[in-house]
Amino acid sequence: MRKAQSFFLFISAWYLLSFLNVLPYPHTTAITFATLLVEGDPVLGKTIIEHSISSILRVVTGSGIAFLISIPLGILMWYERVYSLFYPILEVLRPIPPLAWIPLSYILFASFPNPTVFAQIFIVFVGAFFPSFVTISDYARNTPSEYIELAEVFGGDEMKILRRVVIPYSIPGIITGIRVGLGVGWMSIIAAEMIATSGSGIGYFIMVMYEVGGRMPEIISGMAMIGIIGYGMNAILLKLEERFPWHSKSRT
Amino acid sequence: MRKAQSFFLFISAWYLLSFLNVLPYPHTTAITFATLLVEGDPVLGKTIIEHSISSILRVVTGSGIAFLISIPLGILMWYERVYSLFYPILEVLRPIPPLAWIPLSYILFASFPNPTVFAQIFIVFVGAFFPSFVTISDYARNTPSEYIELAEVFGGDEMKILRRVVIPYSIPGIITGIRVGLGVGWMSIIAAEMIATSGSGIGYFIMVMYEVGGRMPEIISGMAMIGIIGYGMNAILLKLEERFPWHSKSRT
Amino acid sequence: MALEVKNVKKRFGDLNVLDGVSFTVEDGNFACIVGESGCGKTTLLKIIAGIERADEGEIIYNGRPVKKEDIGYVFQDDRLLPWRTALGNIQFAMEMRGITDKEKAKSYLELVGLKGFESYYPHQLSGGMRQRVGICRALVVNPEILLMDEPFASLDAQTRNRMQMELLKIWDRDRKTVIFVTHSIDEAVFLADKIVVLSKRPARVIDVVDIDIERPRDRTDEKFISYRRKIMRCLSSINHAPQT
Amino acid sequence: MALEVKNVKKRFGDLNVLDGVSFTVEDGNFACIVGESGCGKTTLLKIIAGIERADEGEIIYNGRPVKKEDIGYVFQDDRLLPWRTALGNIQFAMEMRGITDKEKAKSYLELVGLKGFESYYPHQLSGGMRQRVGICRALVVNPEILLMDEPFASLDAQTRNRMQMELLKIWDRDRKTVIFVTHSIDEAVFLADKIVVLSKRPARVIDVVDIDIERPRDRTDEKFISYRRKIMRCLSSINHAPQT
Amino acid sequence: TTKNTVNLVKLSPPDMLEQIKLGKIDAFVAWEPFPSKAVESGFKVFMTSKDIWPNHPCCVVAYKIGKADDKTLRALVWAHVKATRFIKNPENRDKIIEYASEFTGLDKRTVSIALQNIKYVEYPDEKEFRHYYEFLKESKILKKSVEELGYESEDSFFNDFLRKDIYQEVIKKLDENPNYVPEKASSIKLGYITGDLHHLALYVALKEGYLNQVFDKVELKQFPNGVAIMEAFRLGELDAAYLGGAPATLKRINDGIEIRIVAGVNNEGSAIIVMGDVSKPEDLAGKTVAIPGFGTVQDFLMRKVLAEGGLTVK
Ligand SMILES: Nc1ncnc2c1ncn2[C@@H]1O[C@H](COP(=O)(O)OP(=O)(O)OP(=O)(O)O)[C@@H](O)[C@H]1O
Ligand SMILES: Nc1ncnc2c1ncn2[C@@H]1O[C@H](COP(=O)(O)OP(=O)(O)OP(=O)(O)O)[C@@H](O)[C@H]1O
Ligand SMILES: [Mg+2]
Ligand SMILES: [Mg+2]
Repeated sequence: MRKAQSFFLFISAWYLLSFLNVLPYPHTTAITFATLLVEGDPVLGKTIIEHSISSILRVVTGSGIAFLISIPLGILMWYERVYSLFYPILEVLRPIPPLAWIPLSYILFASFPNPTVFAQIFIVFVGAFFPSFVTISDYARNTPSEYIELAEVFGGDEMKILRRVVIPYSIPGIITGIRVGLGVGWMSIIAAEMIATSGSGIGYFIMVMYEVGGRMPEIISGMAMIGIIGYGMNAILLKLEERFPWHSKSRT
Repeated sequence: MRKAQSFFLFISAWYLLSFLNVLPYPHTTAITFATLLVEGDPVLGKTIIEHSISSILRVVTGSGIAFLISIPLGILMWYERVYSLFYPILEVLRPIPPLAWIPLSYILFASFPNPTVFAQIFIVFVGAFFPSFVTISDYARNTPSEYIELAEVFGGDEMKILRRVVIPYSIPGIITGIRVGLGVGWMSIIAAEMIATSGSGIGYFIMVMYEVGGRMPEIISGMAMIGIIGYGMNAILLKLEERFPWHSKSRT
Repeated sequence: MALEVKNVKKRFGDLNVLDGVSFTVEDGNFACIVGESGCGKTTLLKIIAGIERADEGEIIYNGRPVKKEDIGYVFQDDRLLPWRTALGNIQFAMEMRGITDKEKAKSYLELVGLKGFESYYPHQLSGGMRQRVGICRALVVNPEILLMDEPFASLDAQTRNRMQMELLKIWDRDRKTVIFVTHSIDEAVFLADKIVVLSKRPARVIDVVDIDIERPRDRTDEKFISYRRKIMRCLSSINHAPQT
Repeated sequence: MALEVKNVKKRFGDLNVLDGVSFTVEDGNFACIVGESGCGKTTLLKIIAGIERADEGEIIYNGRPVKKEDIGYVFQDDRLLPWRTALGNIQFAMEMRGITDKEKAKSYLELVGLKGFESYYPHQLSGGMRQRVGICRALVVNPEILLMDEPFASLDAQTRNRMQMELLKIWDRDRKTVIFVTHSIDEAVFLADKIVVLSKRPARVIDVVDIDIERPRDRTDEKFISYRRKIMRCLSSINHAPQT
Repeated sequence: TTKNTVNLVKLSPPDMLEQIKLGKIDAFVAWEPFPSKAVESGFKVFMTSKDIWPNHPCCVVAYKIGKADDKTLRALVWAHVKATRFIKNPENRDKIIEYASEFTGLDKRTVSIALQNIKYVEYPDEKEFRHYYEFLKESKILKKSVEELGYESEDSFFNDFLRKDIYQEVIKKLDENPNYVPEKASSIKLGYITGDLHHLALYVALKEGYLNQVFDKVELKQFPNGVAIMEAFRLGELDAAYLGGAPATLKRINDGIEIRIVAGVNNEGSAIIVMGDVSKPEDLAGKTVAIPGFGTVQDFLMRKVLAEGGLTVK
């Protein structure tokens, strides 16, 4: 019911904009989108599904590596000495956007077998790493002192406190971190594909359509595809979040 | 002490990379950086400070507007009916990266007096809005049911619960959200400046240096400037976070 | 004119907690509920307050359903908002009803012996102090029905006695309906017009004892001690546990 | 062989809480601490446990500083980890010491009457049940020194009496040193070898009463009642408050 | 099947250089000075654009309809023609090499090689322009027909799009009087592509003072590519610009961005660079080749070569 309302609101706003000649009509776009799902576009010859798969593979690899580092490192930030050693470095590197790494990453990966792919994965890595890291380390560092005190009084050393208190307490933060990180990782791959490219990917598709011109329905189809994939990834992670029965819940 | 260690670690890693001929030497870069602070670059004729100011102004405007919407809307997501109306739309729009909006935003703002600036601010807006929105709404929706119950039993209506429980509870989330949002906003402006440009900005500077070629120290100086500014913004927000005496603290 | 609890039933999944609880508290009367730990007292209080839903049964106040405005509630855990000071937590309850009267809030803190702690945050207060702030919060809104879940459990004997008398004084002045959960039979006999004894889980009403002693009551009084013994016997009989 | 609290002082900003507290508990003895709400009992226990630092003074156990391994602690708030079940919370304490013995953890839950609630999460337990889980957690690690901060405050009389006897049984078997904070003078006299009476804040030791009654004690016993009266008088004299 | 297919990718010219060095691509087509830069690094020119399509049009000067009046255009075309003639005068060779080196940031040796591959012109050949247009139409890169834009026929479209009258007027005046200077216009916002050697005339016009002679104020704006310039036209941020004929045509038709071409800049000036043994088009089979953009002149050149070798794009 509510979903239908939500959808209705969205489509109405879109029709209004089309009426004002700002966007192509939803139905035109829908037809283009449907066509692109099965047929390649004349310019690139690939379906939007093929482009999506390329992008998804890059995102999954890049963010996967990012999470492999950001989760343990974020948790370890709970240690004051790790925090004070790494925090300044990470805080200086963090605001450098993934895109700004493009020139550097090309040079860094020059000797690798497939440098464009490495560079793109690296850019996704940079994009996914920092937001997930910030969220996870925020959580870990905010572990309530009551629980730390509890573990201490029972003789838990720092290692045990980390494993039995900080980590379980931070699990919701880890999942939120993964969600936010995947989001930014997804953004980064699209951006990376827009600038440097290896012949496929949704960002590449949008950029080529934009450059060739006159393909607003194709561009919006590409954006819609990005939205749908992002929505899917998020929905899966939200399902995961519900798995924690002790997780404080708001009313439903 | 620890900061010095941190700095030392960073510089050593850099020298190592320079030794392997991957990056220019830190001292070469430092000289370039210092020069760029006071003197304009031969290609663009602007100091790095001037570029920074342009970028900062765009980020502050774009993210400012984003927060003006994401904070109240994020909080309002606590209401089940607001949530179910807006969540699906926002979840579909969220994963569309700021850069993918470039073509659309140009068309949307074509009739405005200064369309490039509007488009860039819009891209920052998109970049800053979603991460801050997700963080804030996550917090708001996770307001402990104990506190809601408390407010309810004292006859608080939804409005009062929102104002007196959900909002104060979400303040740390709002600040984290602003931090994360500013980070992505900052990324987005750099990206936006790299693609479409209005003649100044750090992203523009880096991209021009990259295109002209052979200016690795300039590129790294630009990245360093981005890092320094981002660090500064973050530090200010962390100071703000410390203002909340009730905020659960980890050991120091 | 009364608060009627009618055949209230409640299960949590497989766990049968309330199995048809019924009793009536006349308007302006002071009722105590006693029963074993985990038998369902808190659940019952929450159902009366309307923050937990009963599976069956109903709560009637003066012939109509209970409204939020009727209720003042003291939680078993202190449940203070960590971002508000002691005074702020009391004002919170007032704000929920649209009242603002800082002086009144202050005067209640003074009443419970917390003058000078107005601007302390919950984590800076002792357990008993936090509980007292919770009591002020319930009293300050002048409720028609005051629900108190073991409010004096973490107080020392002196403070507890003082608080009992203060509570009776306030109650005597305003004659509100009070439902007071306690584990102390002594406390129940000292305070109540009527004691509702619950069985172990699933809880049913095993006995309702009217305490017919003039106030102020004397704990060394013959009648007092005999009431105490009666309740104890009643409780231990259900529990089939040896009495010390 | 004793636990010595030597001239412990503690201030929180302007608030003077402990003003030179000294007493000694012989090895294997059971000591109770009584004192007004907010006088500093919890603070003192935390200092003994080493999770709060004293401004002055020291804690000596058998001639050396107290170690974490010596301590079992029952918190005034139940402080259960919300992501662990009842059983998991007890195992938590064991894990902190590198022990894993699920059966032992289970047997303690049974001891406090929580058989069948092993897999309940804290928010699904009643106040008294949560507190009992907290007690198991402290007992399960077999500490040399057991620090208990009002562990029975949220229990009904029956359960409380049962728990008191269980505690004495365990203590009698292992003869650990126990420091037990309570507000119930009755409880203190029933349990303790020695009762430490603290003044109101800033706390000083006002009296140390050795309870010289054979165990098991009878609450109706002449001697028991006279000890009770003594402690009460002692407390009320400091507080300058009328005694009920 | 890989026997006669080619993997075509889109890259920006600076990236092409990096990627061919990394062995990631086997060949690329780009405008000068990138081919010469590649030669500098040891790569080989496979074919220059002159070999593929002699006299093909490349960059042009365009203006936004309604943003520049005839007086402004006359001034602009005059400065451009003066600068082009300056470049073509062999006496100025050393000066030109110096200007080219300043403009692109490359050493003089590289630019002098690159300059040999560029033919600076004053106006493009209309027939060749239509040839290119046919390619866009056939490959379905054009989304709209000229009829949809409101023209009766392709002829009438090209008559409007390639505006030659100003140029003819200016050269006629110059023929009559070599010292002719048109009436001074107030100001112009002029765009060009960063470091593109094709746009050397603009730099010369600036350095030799031609632009200042006919404008009170000249505002220059750099862009990374022609697409960005077309977007700037759409937004009304530019009055006129130097850009490739490809994006100009594509976006004129596909996006309806209203511009006209008032002068040519250069013909030819692109080349295909290869790595390893490539001596005939067939040798590109199974390789990865890069173009700067779909629908560009370079794209067309590459496809032409591939077709000659019987290769298809994958
Ligand atoms: N972190 C803190 N910051 C400031 N004041 C504190 C802090 N912790 C405790 N106090 C103060 O110290 C005093 C003693 O607190 P404590 O918790 O030790 O009392 P208590 O004897 O355990 O009381 P109760 O019986 O009510 O639990 C109180 O006045 C309290 O406000
Ligand atoms: N949300 C819940 N989910 C599942 N079981 C619950 C929930 N809340 C309470 N229970 C169970 O209901 C029973 C009664 O709980 P309740 O808190 O009402 O007891 P109580 O009488 O207040 O006990 P105490 O005196 O110890 O506070 C307990 O067995 C408890 O485990
Ligand atoms: Mg209860
Ligand atoms: Mg205490």
